[in-house]
Amino acid sequence: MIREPLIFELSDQEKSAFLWPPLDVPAPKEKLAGLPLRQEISDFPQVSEPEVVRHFHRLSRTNYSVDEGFYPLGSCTMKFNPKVNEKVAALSGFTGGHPLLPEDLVQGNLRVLKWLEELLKEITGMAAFTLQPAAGAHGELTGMMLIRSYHERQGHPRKYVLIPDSAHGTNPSSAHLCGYQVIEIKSNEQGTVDLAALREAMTEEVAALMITNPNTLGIFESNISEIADIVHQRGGFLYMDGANMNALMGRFRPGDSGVDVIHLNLHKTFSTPHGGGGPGSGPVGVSEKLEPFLPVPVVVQEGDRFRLDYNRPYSIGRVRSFYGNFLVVVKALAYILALGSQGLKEVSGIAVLNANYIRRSLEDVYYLQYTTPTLHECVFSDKFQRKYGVNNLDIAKRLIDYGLHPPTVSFPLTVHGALMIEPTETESKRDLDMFIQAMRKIAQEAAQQPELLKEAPHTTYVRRLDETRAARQPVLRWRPEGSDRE
Amino acid sequence: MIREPLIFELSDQEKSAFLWPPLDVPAPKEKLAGLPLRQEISDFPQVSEPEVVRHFHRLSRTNYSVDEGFYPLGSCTMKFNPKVNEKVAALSGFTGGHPLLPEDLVQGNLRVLKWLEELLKEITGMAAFTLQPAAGAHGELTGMMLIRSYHERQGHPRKYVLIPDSAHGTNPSSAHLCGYQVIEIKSNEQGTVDLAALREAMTEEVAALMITNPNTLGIFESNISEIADIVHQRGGFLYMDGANMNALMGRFRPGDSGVDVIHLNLHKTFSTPHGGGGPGSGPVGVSEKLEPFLPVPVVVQEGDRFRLDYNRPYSIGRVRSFYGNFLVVVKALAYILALGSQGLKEVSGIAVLNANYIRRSLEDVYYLQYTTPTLHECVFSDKFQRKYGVNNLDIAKRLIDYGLHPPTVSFPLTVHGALMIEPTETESKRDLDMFIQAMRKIAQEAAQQPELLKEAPHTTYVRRLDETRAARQPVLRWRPEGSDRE
Amino acid sequence: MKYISLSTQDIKEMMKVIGIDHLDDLFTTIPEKIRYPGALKIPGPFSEPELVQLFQEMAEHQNSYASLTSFLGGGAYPHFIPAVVDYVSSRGEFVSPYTPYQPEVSQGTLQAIFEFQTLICQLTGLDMANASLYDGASGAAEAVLMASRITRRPKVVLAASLHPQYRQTIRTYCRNIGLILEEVAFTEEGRVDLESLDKLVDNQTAAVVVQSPNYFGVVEEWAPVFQISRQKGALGIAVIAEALSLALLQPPGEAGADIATGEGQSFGLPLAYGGPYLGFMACRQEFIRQFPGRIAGETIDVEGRRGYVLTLSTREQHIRREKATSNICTNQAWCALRATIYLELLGRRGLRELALHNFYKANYLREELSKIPGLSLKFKGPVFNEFVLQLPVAPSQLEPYFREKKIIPGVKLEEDYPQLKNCLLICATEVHSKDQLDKLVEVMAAALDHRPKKGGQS
Amino acid sequence: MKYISLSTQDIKEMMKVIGIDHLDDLFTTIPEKIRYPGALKIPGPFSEPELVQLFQEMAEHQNSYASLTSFLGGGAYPHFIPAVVDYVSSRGEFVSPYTPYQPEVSQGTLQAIFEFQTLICQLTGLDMANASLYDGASGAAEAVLMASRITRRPKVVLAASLHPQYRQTIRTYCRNIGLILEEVAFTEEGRVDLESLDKLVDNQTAAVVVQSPNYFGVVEEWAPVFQISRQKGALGIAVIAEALSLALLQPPGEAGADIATGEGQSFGLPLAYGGPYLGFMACRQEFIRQFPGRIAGETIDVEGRRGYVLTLSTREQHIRREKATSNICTNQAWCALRATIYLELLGRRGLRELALHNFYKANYLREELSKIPGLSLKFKGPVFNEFVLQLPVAPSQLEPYFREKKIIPGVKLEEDYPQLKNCLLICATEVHSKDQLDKLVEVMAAALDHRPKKGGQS
Ligand SMILES: Cc1ncc(COP(=O)(O)O)c(C=O)c1O
Ligand SMILES: Cc1ncc(COP(=O)(O)O)c(C=O)c1O
Repeated sequence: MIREPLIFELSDQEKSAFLWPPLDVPAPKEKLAGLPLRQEISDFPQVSEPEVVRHFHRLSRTNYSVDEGFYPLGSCTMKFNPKVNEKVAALSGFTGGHPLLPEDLVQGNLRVLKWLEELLKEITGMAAFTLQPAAGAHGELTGMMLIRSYHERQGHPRKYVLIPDSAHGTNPSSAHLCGYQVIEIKSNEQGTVDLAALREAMTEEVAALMITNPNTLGIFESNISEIADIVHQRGGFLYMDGANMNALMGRFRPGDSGVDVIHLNLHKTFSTPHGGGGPGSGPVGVSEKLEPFLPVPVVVQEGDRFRLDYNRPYSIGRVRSFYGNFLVVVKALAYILALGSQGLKEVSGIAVLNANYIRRSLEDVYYLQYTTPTLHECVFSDKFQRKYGVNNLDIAKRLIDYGLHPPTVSFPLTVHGALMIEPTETESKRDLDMFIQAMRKIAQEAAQQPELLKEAPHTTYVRRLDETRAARQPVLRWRPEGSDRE
Repeated sequence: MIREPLIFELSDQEKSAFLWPPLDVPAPKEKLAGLPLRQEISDFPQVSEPEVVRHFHRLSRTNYSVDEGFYPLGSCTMKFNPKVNEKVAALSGFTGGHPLLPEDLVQGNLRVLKWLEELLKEITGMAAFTLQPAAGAHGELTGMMLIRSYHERQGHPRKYVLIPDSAHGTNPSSAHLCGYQVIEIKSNEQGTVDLAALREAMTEEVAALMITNPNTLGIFESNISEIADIVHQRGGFLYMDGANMNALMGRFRPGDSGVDVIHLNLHKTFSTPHGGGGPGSGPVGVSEKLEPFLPVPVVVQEGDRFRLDYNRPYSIGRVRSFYGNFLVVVKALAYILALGSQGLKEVSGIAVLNANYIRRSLEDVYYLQYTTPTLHECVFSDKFQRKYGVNNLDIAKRLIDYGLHPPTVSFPLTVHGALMIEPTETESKRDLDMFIQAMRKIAQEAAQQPELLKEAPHTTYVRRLDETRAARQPVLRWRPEGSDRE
Repeated sequence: MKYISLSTQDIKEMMKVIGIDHLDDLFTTIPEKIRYPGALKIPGPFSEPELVQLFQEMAEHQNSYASLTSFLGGGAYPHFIPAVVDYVSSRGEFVSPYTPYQPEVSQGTLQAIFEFQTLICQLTGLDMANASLYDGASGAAEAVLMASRITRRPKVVLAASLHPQYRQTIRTYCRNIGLILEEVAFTEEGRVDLESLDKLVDNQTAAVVVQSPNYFGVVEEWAPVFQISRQKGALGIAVIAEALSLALLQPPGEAGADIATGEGQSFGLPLAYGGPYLGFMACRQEFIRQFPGRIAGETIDVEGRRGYVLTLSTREQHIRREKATSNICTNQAWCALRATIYLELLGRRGLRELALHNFYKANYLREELSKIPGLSLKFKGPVFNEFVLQLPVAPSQLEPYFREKKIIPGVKLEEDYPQLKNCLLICATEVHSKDQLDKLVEVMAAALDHRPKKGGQS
Repeated sequence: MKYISLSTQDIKEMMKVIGIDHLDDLFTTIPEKIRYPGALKIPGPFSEPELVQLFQEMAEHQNSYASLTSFLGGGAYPHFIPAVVDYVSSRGEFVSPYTPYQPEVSQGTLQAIFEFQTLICQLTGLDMANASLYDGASGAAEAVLMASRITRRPKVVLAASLHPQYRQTIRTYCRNIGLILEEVAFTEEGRVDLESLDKLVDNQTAAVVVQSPNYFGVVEEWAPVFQISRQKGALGIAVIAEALSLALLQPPGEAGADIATGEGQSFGLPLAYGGPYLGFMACRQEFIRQFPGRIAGETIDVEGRRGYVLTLSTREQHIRREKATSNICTNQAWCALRATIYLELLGRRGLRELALHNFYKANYLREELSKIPGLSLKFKGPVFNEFVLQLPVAPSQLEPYFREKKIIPGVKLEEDYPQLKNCLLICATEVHSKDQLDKLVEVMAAALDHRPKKGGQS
């Protein structure tokens, strides 16, 4: 395979990939006089169009993607991204509109926003939604701000937020960013929230409990109603991380069970593509109590007209510019409408079926720390394999040699050496079986040829990379050879 | 790498990848009564949308392409395809128009057609063009038909067409399809048309001489004017295969040197993509004498209006439906306008420079049968390597292991074991050098480890394929297992 | 120049390697007196923003038709194109390679062709198919040439209801090799007149060429046609201009056709003002050596793994030269890829359903129009998705009125068939909503009412 | 359902393996009383043709604006997007992977991020950059939080000429952690009032946040601003809402900024009614441990080949949890990819030329408008591609007239700045032809003429 250099290494100042039309207005140099100018940017790339296209074409081919195959990254819900969604989001009516256009010219855009809000309300049972957060973590922060604002209005913002130990890292981080101290709640043996521990921790200084449901072990928090009661009794709020909503659509509505705030990840549950790390969209749904605090602007429907409402005295304010990742919203709306009510329920059904099929097919060869029934994902660990000196990362890397993407290995922290597998509903039995076979084969290899795993992957564009070196001697940008730094 | 099955092997009759809206008109079954109906097509595929997308995604990744890299397939002019051309050809105004729309509604389309005709006239010096032929060979056939019609009008279609032995296979085939017998003209030691042989063969029974210029050795037929004279003196026509026009743009106009008919390959010289084997477009340019014979319809400009003229009594008739591969024409027009006069000349200059750079850089390790200066391509042979039991195909396959596409090895027939290399103008020096280095390395390998070449390629999705078996026991379609045939 | 990847420095170094001082030195083999001295009169260079604007203007110039409802068919059919087709087919790996001469790095293209061939066999009910031909018209011509090679007979009988452009193309192709073309008329029903056909076909006849649904949208009975051809030792060539019909109607192979060929535009290709489209062809196994066009075949690699190659190339121009079965080289591979994606996406059920929708839409429209006093159905034969309506006046008289109502009602047939005076060929597919069909009916009625009082308004 | 790849048979087999009879059996951990009993009230399923039509209708509903000429800027800028950007970025390999947690199968994304980081460093003149943030506004807020972490001081000074939405976002982010925000006014020139700034900043100040070109389009002198911050031990945060300006103006790093952050939408992202856009951030090397967001770094693989990984993750939420430098996880990677393609395509010269075109177009328009009697330039400071025009009346009064002429003349400033009565923020970029600029001038003059006689017509 040809090794693709950095674009800077292909650059030659006399090439060019793009031509602008001649300037059609006068351009007297002296006009520039008053400005603090820079020189042309030295070492900025300068290549031809064929070189740019080939550069990215070749780079792209070193990526694994959902379009290529199975991507069971737990918690990330890497489902197939329907292509019609890309098509409708590329309509010039959607891509071309300036965000400050007068409202009468953007009724279609506003309708898209409002419509998705309404559908998310129906799916979750929440009273209101904001679509502004740009990702799940942004939604968490927004949600925590709503809670804090509410408490503040009551006279005291409170001090703590309770978070189970198995939570995604963004939860504690978001709570902290919102000025709260985090109290970790240990999970019980079933892998769920320990009610006793919760009761004990839940004081009037606690602003909220943030739970993920199904949690990061894939387990449904069956005591959700009791949990809500406990939290509510002390005047706290129940925040649900809804990143795993894919397991629940059409089967459980958080808003009906006492959840006060939820964020959803459109780039997980609602199939908008991840783009190698965004853009996402993290809508936040709230109960009536919290609605007055939603960020501005809020889309308001009056008859068949829509407008943006800024006159919201209790609002936490803005959490970003304009109105959210609009084109992501367009895709999610197209997805939901393509499925309809039945389709959404089928999604959760098949997503959970696929996960349980994998769980059942691997539980004899990989250790299952929690035997509680799980929904959309299952979390094994490397416990059986550790005796051969093999860990979850080795297993993950070896999967790559089988042409498959590894599961999540970095969390939940409650499972040492976790292998967190989320197949999603879009996979075929053939692909599931391919994964199962590979995992079983790897379990054998771990016993018989552990070095095969430890040295994996063998077939990729680069082999195992030295992450420690990257962190210890950070090289975070290219510099021309012979330049004085780095 | 995961091996992708045939779609039929993924099929399951209960899956589905596409949904139609409900039918909105009455659908009484009895209406079908009068029709000879079929059953639903048995064994026709039935899969999900994710499966279709992944199927083709995975298949695509087993292809090498110009977007990926160097593709020096001689005679095929595999240059980079500018992306803006795809964009303009995808404008709904161009893709959406039915070919039988009234002329007043398709003025823009007609303008595109007429404009490209005019530009091709300017580039070649011909008097008129038709854009109808769908590919080069179709253009050849059309061109020969024009010649034949002319001769017929003179009372006698004549019997023979002269074609040099180095010609592309389509030339004799097209002449034959047009009812002519082919007389092969041997090349001289310089690799060009032997004037004496030509004089001898050129009788009043010869309808035309078909030459390629620069010919398939990359050599310019310097005696083109003399050749034209010889042919014209006997009342014959000079047909030039213009597939190699990339070498000549802005430097030589065939129409100025006695060429009577020429076809161009828009999918070579004018950068429209090859699509894995078409669609192409093979416009035919003619001298004034032949203009009345052009296929119908002809686009006519009257003031600033355009219309389609069918009233052409001498016309050979239609050579296909409608007006040619219109969207290909759009792309070629965009290409020419993006370059302008200077740009086109630069294209031929750099294309020839690149070819000569390769020629010079390899002539010590690969045998050059003809030492005549060449233009846009150079033809080596495997003569030096044959002593190691290695042939041109082995060299070609070994190049694949270096991440490069092989050159043409199937012709010209005048060079035994030919390696016909055409780099085109869009390649970077880096890519050229990579190719040169690989070729030099392979020359070494041929001497030292010939089996490396004979077993190549080693790194591909499939390795060397058994072409003999494919031809001897033809399997040309899938059939369900256990079916009675094949 | 932005499509060139050499810097001035590169060029200098390379010229040094070659031993020249100037690019022009590379062109000394072009005698000076014929070297082009000046600069071509070609506008540009256009920058990308200018280019986009210019083409947008040209594309919009006719974009008036975007706001019109058209019922044009006649060999090019408006169909919905699923997003997946554009998405997948636009991948550089499919768009930018050459014909798969090096199979080891072209399996994607080759396997797709193999699947395409299989789909075409399944659709036509025949044994083998090729990788594509230019279009339906030239495909029909190739089929005729093939039949003449096989039978070595001099005559070919064409149905008069074969698409006029196909007949013209066959004529152009055949003239030079001395094939004699005859036409067989159609009945009142709009079908091939079997009696005349039986008389026309004799032991000098190489082939009988019949289209179904024919140019008038009427579905032919193929079986009796091919029975006649077979009896006389001629080949039966089935032409299908609306490939979608194959999902509903008896496949030609089953009805006795020896060769089936046609236009695949309906399978995921835009109307695109007539091209690029997709010629397809299938035939019985026994004709394998005379079959034109590229063919992919299955084989194995040195490790025994399944793979695909272009095969049977001894039929082809690059091996056989003037003795080739066809001169075709570049064909319509990418269009065939799109058809493959389209067909595999729709699948067995989706394709069938679509065909039924087309059938019911067109037949609904036909029935509703025929209720309007003064209008009549020209042919009584059953139709698929288009049909011929006879008006009491020349359609061109009503044209201004239709235009005002933003409708293009159909193809006027009189130019090609003088006997079909005042006739319109009207097509309806899944892209037409019932509302649009009803509007055509309404406007048609109004147009007729309108006419006596003073023709269309402008 | 078309996005699900299991057949009924598959489902049966799988249920058997699991040991259940019905899909619902998988959900028994949801207590029955809270299991959702009914069917959600969600319309659909919409077939693809219906979906496309529906969205086309919604997209066109506002498409009236396609025919308008807009001079809106104010944080979102109309720029030409080269075809290569769409083409390359839409490849499934870029669109459909997750964050590159497994670097061995994500080198494409990672190397692109590494190049993006380099480009941002080159543009800003700073040492290190991250892989992206949500947008310019939240990026500015992240920068403020970062400064507060570094300095542990409680106050932040914002320029009043910082984009109002950015100030509001900073406010929202800061409120909960007790940071005190102060604003520094602008001068007659439209620039930060340095004297007031000098007074406001003290040893309790964590950061000074200044945008250039600022919200009024006026190019700030960054150097004296950051001199003040530095003297007081505060960090200097440069905000750039129009990233293109970085190609022409002194890079903030050179002018002494500690952190630069902004909005990269101008680099190949469509206006898209406000998102997705592209937050970027760069800083001095010394702040590496407090830097928020994903970062790609170079390393080697076991064979010593160069490769890229996400690095310095000990700053991040998934390792540090509540002690992370930010909660960001999913960012705007694909938008950063588009910016990378865009910048590499335009290159050094193309980007500079584009910046100059923007500068000259806006300044031409500014000059021409200022010649109209009754109009005046609100600020005398030099501008990049937008500027503030003061009208003799409220712009809303002229709006109907402008609308009739198909023009959206700019952003009304009075809502956000009551002191800027009758002021319009007008933007011109390369997408505006001279004809369009001249037309605005003409219509503006006419609108004013028009007004006394009776306001705009409707
Ligand atoms: C359970 C859970 N919560 C929150 C997040 C954060 O979402 P985002 O990455 O969109 O910020 C994720 C995503 O990884 C998640 O899996
Ligand atoms: C010299 C020459 N002539 C003719 C042709 C035939 O062109 P096409 O493949 O478009 O039919 C080719 C293409 O391979 C060629 O190289």
